[in-house]
Order: sequence, then C-alpha cells, then structure tokens
Amino acid sequence: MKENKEDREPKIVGFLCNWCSYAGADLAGTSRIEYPPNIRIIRVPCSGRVNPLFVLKCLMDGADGVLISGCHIGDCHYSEGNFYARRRFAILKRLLEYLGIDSRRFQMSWVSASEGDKWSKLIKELVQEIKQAGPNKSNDKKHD
Amino acid sequence: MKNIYLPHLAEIVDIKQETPDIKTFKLKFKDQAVEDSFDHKPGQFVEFSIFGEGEAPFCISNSPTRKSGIECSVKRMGKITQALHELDTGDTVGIRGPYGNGFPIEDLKNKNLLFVAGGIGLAPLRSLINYCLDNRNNFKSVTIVNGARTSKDLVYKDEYQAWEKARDTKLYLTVDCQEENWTCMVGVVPKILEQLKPTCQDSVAIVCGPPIMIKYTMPVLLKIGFCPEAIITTLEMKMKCGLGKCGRCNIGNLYVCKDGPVFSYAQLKTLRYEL
Amino acid sequence: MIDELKIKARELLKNKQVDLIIGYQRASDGVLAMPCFVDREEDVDKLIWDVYCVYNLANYLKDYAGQKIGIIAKPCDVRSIVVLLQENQLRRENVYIIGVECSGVIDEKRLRLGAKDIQESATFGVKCKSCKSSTPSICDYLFKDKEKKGKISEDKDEYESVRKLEVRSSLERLKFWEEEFSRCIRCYACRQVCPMCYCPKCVADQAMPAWFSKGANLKGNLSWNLIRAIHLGGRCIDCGECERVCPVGIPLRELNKKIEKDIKELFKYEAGANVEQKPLLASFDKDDPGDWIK
Amino acid sequence: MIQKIVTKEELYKLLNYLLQDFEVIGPKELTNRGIFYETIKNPQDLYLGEGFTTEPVKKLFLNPSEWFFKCQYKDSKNSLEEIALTKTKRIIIGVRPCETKGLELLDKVYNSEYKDEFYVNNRNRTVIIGLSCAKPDRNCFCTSMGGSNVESQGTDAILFDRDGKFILEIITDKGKEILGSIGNEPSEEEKKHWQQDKEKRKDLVKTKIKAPEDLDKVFEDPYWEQVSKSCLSCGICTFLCPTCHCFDLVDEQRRRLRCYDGCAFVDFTLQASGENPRPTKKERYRQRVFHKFDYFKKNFGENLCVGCGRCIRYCPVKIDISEIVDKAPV
Repeated sequence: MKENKEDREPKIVGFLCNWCSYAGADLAGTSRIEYPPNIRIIRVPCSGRVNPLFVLKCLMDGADGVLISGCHIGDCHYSEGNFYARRRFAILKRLLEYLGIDSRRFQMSWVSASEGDKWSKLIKELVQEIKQAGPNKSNDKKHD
Repeated sequence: MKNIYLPHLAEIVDIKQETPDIKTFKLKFKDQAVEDSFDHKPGQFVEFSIFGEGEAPFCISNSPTRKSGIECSVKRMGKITQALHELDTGDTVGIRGPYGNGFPIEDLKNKNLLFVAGGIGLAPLRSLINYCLDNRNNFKSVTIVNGARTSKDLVYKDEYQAWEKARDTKLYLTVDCQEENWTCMVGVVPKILEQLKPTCQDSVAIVCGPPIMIKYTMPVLLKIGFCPEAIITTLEMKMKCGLGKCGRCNIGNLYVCKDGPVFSYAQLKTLRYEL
Repeated sequence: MIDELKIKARELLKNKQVDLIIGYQRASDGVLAMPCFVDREEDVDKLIWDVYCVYNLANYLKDYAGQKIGIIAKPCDVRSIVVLLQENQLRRENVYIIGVECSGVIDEKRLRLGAKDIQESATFGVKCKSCKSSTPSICDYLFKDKEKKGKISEDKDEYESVRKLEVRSSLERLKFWEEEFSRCIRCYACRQVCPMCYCPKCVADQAMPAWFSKGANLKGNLSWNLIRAIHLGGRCIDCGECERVCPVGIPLRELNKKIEKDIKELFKYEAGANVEQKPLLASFDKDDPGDWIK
Repeated sequence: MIQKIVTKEELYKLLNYLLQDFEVIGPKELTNRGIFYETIKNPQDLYLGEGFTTEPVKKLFLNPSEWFFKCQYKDSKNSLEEIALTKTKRIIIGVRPCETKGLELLDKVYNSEYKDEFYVNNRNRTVIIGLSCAKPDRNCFCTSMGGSNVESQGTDAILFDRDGKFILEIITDKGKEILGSIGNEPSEEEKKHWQQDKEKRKDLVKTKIKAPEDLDKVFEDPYWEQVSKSCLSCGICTFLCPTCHCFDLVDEQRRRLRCYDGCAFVDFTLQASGENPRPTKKERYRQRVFHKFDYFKKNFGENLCVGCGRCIRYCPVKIDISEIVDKAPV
C-alpha cells in the first residue's frame, strides 16, 4: 500500500527561547489551545544560542523539520541575541535552499510569551507545510 | 572466516568504585562457551565496546589464576570512559580480545620482583602480582611500591592486607603530599625508590604509571643498578583495532597493541621512544 | 622585480624586523612553486615570485603566533590577513606584509586535471577572472608590477554560475550537490588550506558530541561541506584555495560565492574589505531583513 | 601467460556480455573533476587513456566508509547483527600496475596474521584487468620502488594500448576464465616487437630515486622539521595513497563504522588524556616517511610505496616525497 504523504506524521524539532517562545508554547498548553503534537521542543536560553550545527544534526538524523523560535525583535531578554540569530539563519536558510534541501524544513519564528494562539496557529501551518514537503530521506541507505 | 572486529557481548556483573574517578568493572560473557574459552596472560588487554559510543582498550586487571569474569579498571577521561562510568550492573557491553603480548612470565621466574606503580598504573600490575602470589614458589621476593596523588586515589585498597601478609612480600604505599591520618610514606614514587634502594641483584622491575612517573623512575632504577633489560614497563597509546592494522599506536616498527604493550626499557631505547 | 624582493627580504632579516619570511620557492618539478620559509639571509635567494605562486600563505601565520613574520601576499591573500586582523587572530605589529601587485596566477587545478604541458596550458585561475584589484589593500611594502599588466578580470557577472544553479529546480540542485559531495573523501584539505579555518578543534573532529558522520558517506559529506561553507559565511574572501586543493574536484567556490552573494544582497557586507569593519556574524543591523521569519 | 591481440570492439563486446554476471568497474572521466573508478553500465563510458585516476583502486577493497556491525536493542535485549558481505562478482578494468602492487602490499597487512574478512572478500570476488602505463608523468617513480609500469604486478590480466589495438597478457586462471575466448594469437614477430616496446615504455619513467637503506640513523635529524614546514596536515597524501591503510573505528547510531584516517592529522594519535606522541608536523610527516621506507621494510621486507606519484601530484603545497626520501641526509 502506498503511503499517503498527508497521512504520515512528521517529526519536527523546535528550539525555543526560554523567555518568549517557550513561555508562549506553555501558555498555549495551559490555555488548552490545541496544536499538533508533532513538535519536540528543546528549550534554549535564547534563539542566539542556536548553532547551525544543531539544525544540521536534526535534519541529518532524520527530523522532518526544524523550527527556531525566539522573542520578537527588540524584546530579546539579552537585548540583542535574536538580532544575531536573524543574520546567522538567513544565511543558512538560503544555503539549504541552494543545496536543494526543501526550505520548508527549516523555519524561524518570533513568538512572545503572550502569543499562545499564534504558537498554535504557527505549528498547525508548519506541520501542514512539512507534510507537503514529505518525509526526510536522510536516513536512506544511499546515504551510508 | 570471522569478522575480527566483532566483539562478544558481555554483561557487567559488578562495579566497584575504587576512587572518585576510577571504577572497576567485572564482566561475564553472555555466551558460556566464550566465557570458558577466554584465557589471558597478565598484562594483556581487551577492546571494550560501549555500543553507540565506541571502543577503547583497557588492560585486564585480574589474574588468570583468579577467574570469575574479566575485571577492568577504568578512569573517567574521555567519551568512552565517561559513557562506561554511567553504566550499571546488568548492562551489556562488547569485548574483543585478549590482545597484546602480556608480561614475559618465564623471564620473571626465580627473580626478585619489584613492582612500581602510580595511580591506575597498578591495574596491569595487579594482575601480575596476584598471579605471582598464586604461584609463589616460582618467584623470589616481591616488593610493591605503589603511589598516588592522595590516599583517596589509591586503587585496590581491599587487597593491600593480603599482599602484606603474603610470604616474602613487602608493600610500600606513598602519597604525593602529607595528609592527616596517613601513616605510610610521603613523596613521589621516584623519591621513595631512592630511599628504599631495593636490591637489583637477580631482580626485575615492573613499572607502570603516568608517563611523567615512568620518565623520572627510569633513571632512579638505573642508578640503583637495574640494567635496561631488567626494567619492564607497559605502555599506553591511542589504539583502535588492537590488531596492528589501524596504524596509530606504533613506536618505531612495533605496534603497542600487537607487539606490546609490555616492553623492556632496553627495547624502548632502541626504538627511540621518548619517555 | 625579484631582485628588489630579495633585497627587501634580506634587509628585513638583517635588521631583525622579522624573524621569518614566508614566501615562494620553486617546487621539485622545476616549474610550479611551493611555500618557502626563510629565516637566514643566505636562504633569501630561494625566493621567487611569478604566476605559479598560487598559494595563500596567510594560512601559515597561525603556525607562528607571537613571532614577527614577513609575508609575501597577493591582493587576495591580503584580504584574508585583513579578516584575521578583524577577528583578533593576528596583531598588526607582528606581521610585515610584503604586498605584490598581481595580474593573476595560474589555474593549478586545471593544470593537474588537464595533464597537458604545464607552460602551454597555463591559464589564469577562475578566481582571478573576477578579481577586483591588482593592488593589495594594505601592506607595509609594495612591489609594483613593472609591466603594468593590471588586473585580468573580465567584466562579467562574478555570480553567473551561482545564478545558473539557483534557477534550477530544487531536485536538480540536490542531485547536483549529491553527485559532487558523493566524491568527497573527507581529507579536510579544504579546511587545512583555509586561512580562516583556525579553530583549535574543528567541529568535524569533535567526539562529544559527534556532530556528523566521520565516514566518507553521503550524509557525512553533505554535512561537512555545508558546515564548512556556513562557518566561512562573511569570512571567506574568495582566495579559491579550497577549490584548488580539492583532489576530487568539488566546486567549493560555488558554495562560497553563493554565501558571498547572499550577504551582499542581505547585509551589504563584503568580507576582508577593511580592518575596522566588524565581522559579519559578530554584528547586526536593526534593519536586517526578517520577512522570511514567521 | 597467454598473449593475445584484441581490438577495442572485441573488448567492449566481451565486457557487454560480462555485464550480465559481473559488476564492471573502471575509470570514467568527469569533466573538470578528474578520472574516477565507477561502475560501468556501458563500456563506451570507460576511460582507458593515459591519465591516472585520482583515487587508487584501494578504495574498492578498503571501503572508505565500511559498516562492521549493528547493535540491536529490542525487548531490553542487546544483540549484534553482522553486516552481510557483498558477494557480487566484479571485474575492475583499467587498473595500473602500481595500484595492484599496492594491493599486494595491503595483503601483507589485511590478509595475514589477522585476516580482515571485508578486505579478503573484496579481493576474492574481483578479477583485475590491468592497463599498462603509456605516459608516466614526472611524478611517477614506480621503477625506483622495485615496480614497473608495464609488468602485471598482481593483475589477472593486463592490457597494453598499441596502435589503436590492445595487446592482452593473461596471467592467472581467473583472468583466463573470463578473457580466454577473445583475440588472436600474435605472431612471433609481433611478440618480439612488443617485447622491445615494453622496454621502451619502461624508460618513460624518468624520475629515479634511491630510497635509503637505513633511514633509522637520521631519525633525529632537523631535516624532518625542514621538509614538513609547509605541510598542511591534510589527508590527501594518505587517502590517495594506494598503500596507506590506517583507519579509525567509530560508533554512529549504534553501528560500528570503519573510515580512513591518516598520520598527517593532529588527532590521529591524540589520547583522551590530552597526551599526543606526535604533536607537531615534524613527527607526523616523519611517521609517514618512516612507515613507508623504514618500519614496513623492517616488518615485511619491502617499502610501503609503489611510486604512483599521487601524493606529489595532489599535494596542495607540492611536497615531494620522492625528493625528500632521495635527499634524506643518510
């Protein structure tokens, strides 16, 4: 039986900044706003803490998507961490695309501590997009 | 033909915390046939696999005369030792071996034996010491000089009593600096040797410890009168395969894993090994 | 010109202005050049300078940290010295830059692959064709090119091949890169030859954690080449050494150029332009584009 | 030994036929990339010209990325799952004599005291059809390493490109089995002619060096520091060498992987304690030279170098091992 693209539940790794996005996701939970369970959250101090290597390792070890989420520009707990992240990952995003890795697999967002509803909406969209991108084939035999 | 890189599965049956960063693991092969056929000489080592982490060589620290599983003492250092220290009894590891030449037991017979150990360097010597004590009539006097940074870092404390009590056997313990309630000797191993002046007549010195200790112990032993052929040491090198193929543990044309790890000081000198 | 260079080198060593001069000497084949380390006046005569002097010698500066070094540097090599200065890897007073005007060096890689006669097929490197300046931006002493050949750059879009690849479909790009990277043997020559790769422990060598496969398999190769390029983002000055040394001919400059082009578009940044400039990823602008972020 | 004259068409026709039962591997030219051993689907793709492949045939025997076994964890029980050996029979064509001589040297390491089943299996399932060198370049010095650019040196058969045809020498039974049916017997005249040609081709290897009998006595010489100064500590020379065989064993996702490693890398001998017996370029480069021209000779009676010239051709900074060995101050 052929597996339908839409049926397969993708695995997404989320790197969430402790101060905004993690709290935002938490708020979504405590407010009982539903969102798909496809995302595995890793809490980081700041979106500026995330290294391109983290993203790469997730994608190479089989994650179907990676999300980095931090405070809105101007709201960083460390004043400027997300500015650095924005620059760094703009380059990575374009490079991944250039290498032919589906750019939907790597996304970034700003979600504040009060945006539980934005978080839920974001994840719903993200899961849809990544479902369309299909399963990540990095664990295929040809990669050995 | 067998896959020579394939380990046998073994279970950790006992873990003993020797010092804050050294644990002794006792292992039993899962396959009884392997357990029965496994035979080693003092001074040999095994390749220890922690699946998912990697493989590292450790010397076997129990004597073949006291077989109740393989014992290895491991100091927490890098990736694999770290992972190993996190394991519990009942966990599974992989074992390949034994590899290496081991101590030249025939050459030691009817000799006075001087064991010089520093820190975890006692591990390979413990195997030989217990072997000698179990075959006591084959050897003359046994002198053990064992040093560590502090009394906390001394390994195999449980066995000291038995060694002291054994016939014609002396044990000298030393720590680098004076401590409260410490009754044995104080000072680094080479200094203690200078004080003790053990006999070099009909003697063989077997040395194992950190490189810096070996470096300063050699001249002292030579001064006491040991000839380079009568000083034996076991070396450490980065090893991967244990079979003399992966190419990193060579000293001159000899591989520590296959032709060693036990070398005489005379051999090392011709190999231009710098201590 | 070469005599002038030798006189200068001798003078620098004699006055103890420098402990060592890094330059070029003739290789064993009698045609090509190889790096040369001169610390005695009598060895100065070994030095040469011509179109075969392809190497970016700035790479050796890390071997001699703390010493006073004289270095023969082409305009592109000087750009990498600028980045090293920006990143505090080098003290300006410790390096005496003997700049040389350069009208392009040979394409050593093509020579090797073409296997034709060395002299006849000597063409200029691709990087030289998009070179913007034949004079080093900073130096302590400048050797002028008497023949005034000037830069050989062709007024062509330097990102032409990048653009060509960009417009292909995602699948085609993936196929292209997978084919290229599948040949990678993970010799790390691209890293070792790069003056910007000075990390004491490269992420590729780390064991705790191991970031990607150590083996020369597609997954590991893809990861390595991607990370190498990312780590050079805003730092690569296009000396082209990585692509030149790659024994299996992976077009690494296509990766470097892509990032170079992106940062020009996104942040109006050019690597190695001047010493006072802050490194791209150690700085930011409040107005950096963020429309791609949700 | 059987000598035959074979046309290109005959050879390709035979290869086409053999494709049914064998995997055929041979050199293929990639524009601006070099020449690489690849599986051949169509004999027309074969490159049987003068150029050398970038990578030696070693990589088809010692896989650069070889999985040894997998540790399964199921129902809280560990078990080891071995990776099945590839049994496909294969023909490798266009292999140079120096490369097969390299394999014979590797046999001493991998098919001796402890047999490496992966390597031995690859050896056993392969028929090697060599190709004599028509145009050795300035980096070739095989004749100085006791080898030859025209003799078989471990191939099952060897081709000589001559006047648009091939002269085929079949050496082993394995070679006879697959190649015995094609070509015509050359006349005595042609045979004689060919012998003369062979001698002429040998003289094309211009670089002559003398490997010192006893390098050991210059172990401490400052020479090694001097010659290694420009070394970049990359892996090109070791990975492209037909005889370098050092490897690393690592675990990745509960599988054990063997990958290439080389003495030029800083980490090669770095211990977990931080101790490194070969901390600088000098010790590392000297190790490479000594392993090839001293240690291996002491252990196996031969130099671990076949003079293929790859490490010189591809060295990013043109370090020339033949010159360095030749000029060693013994």
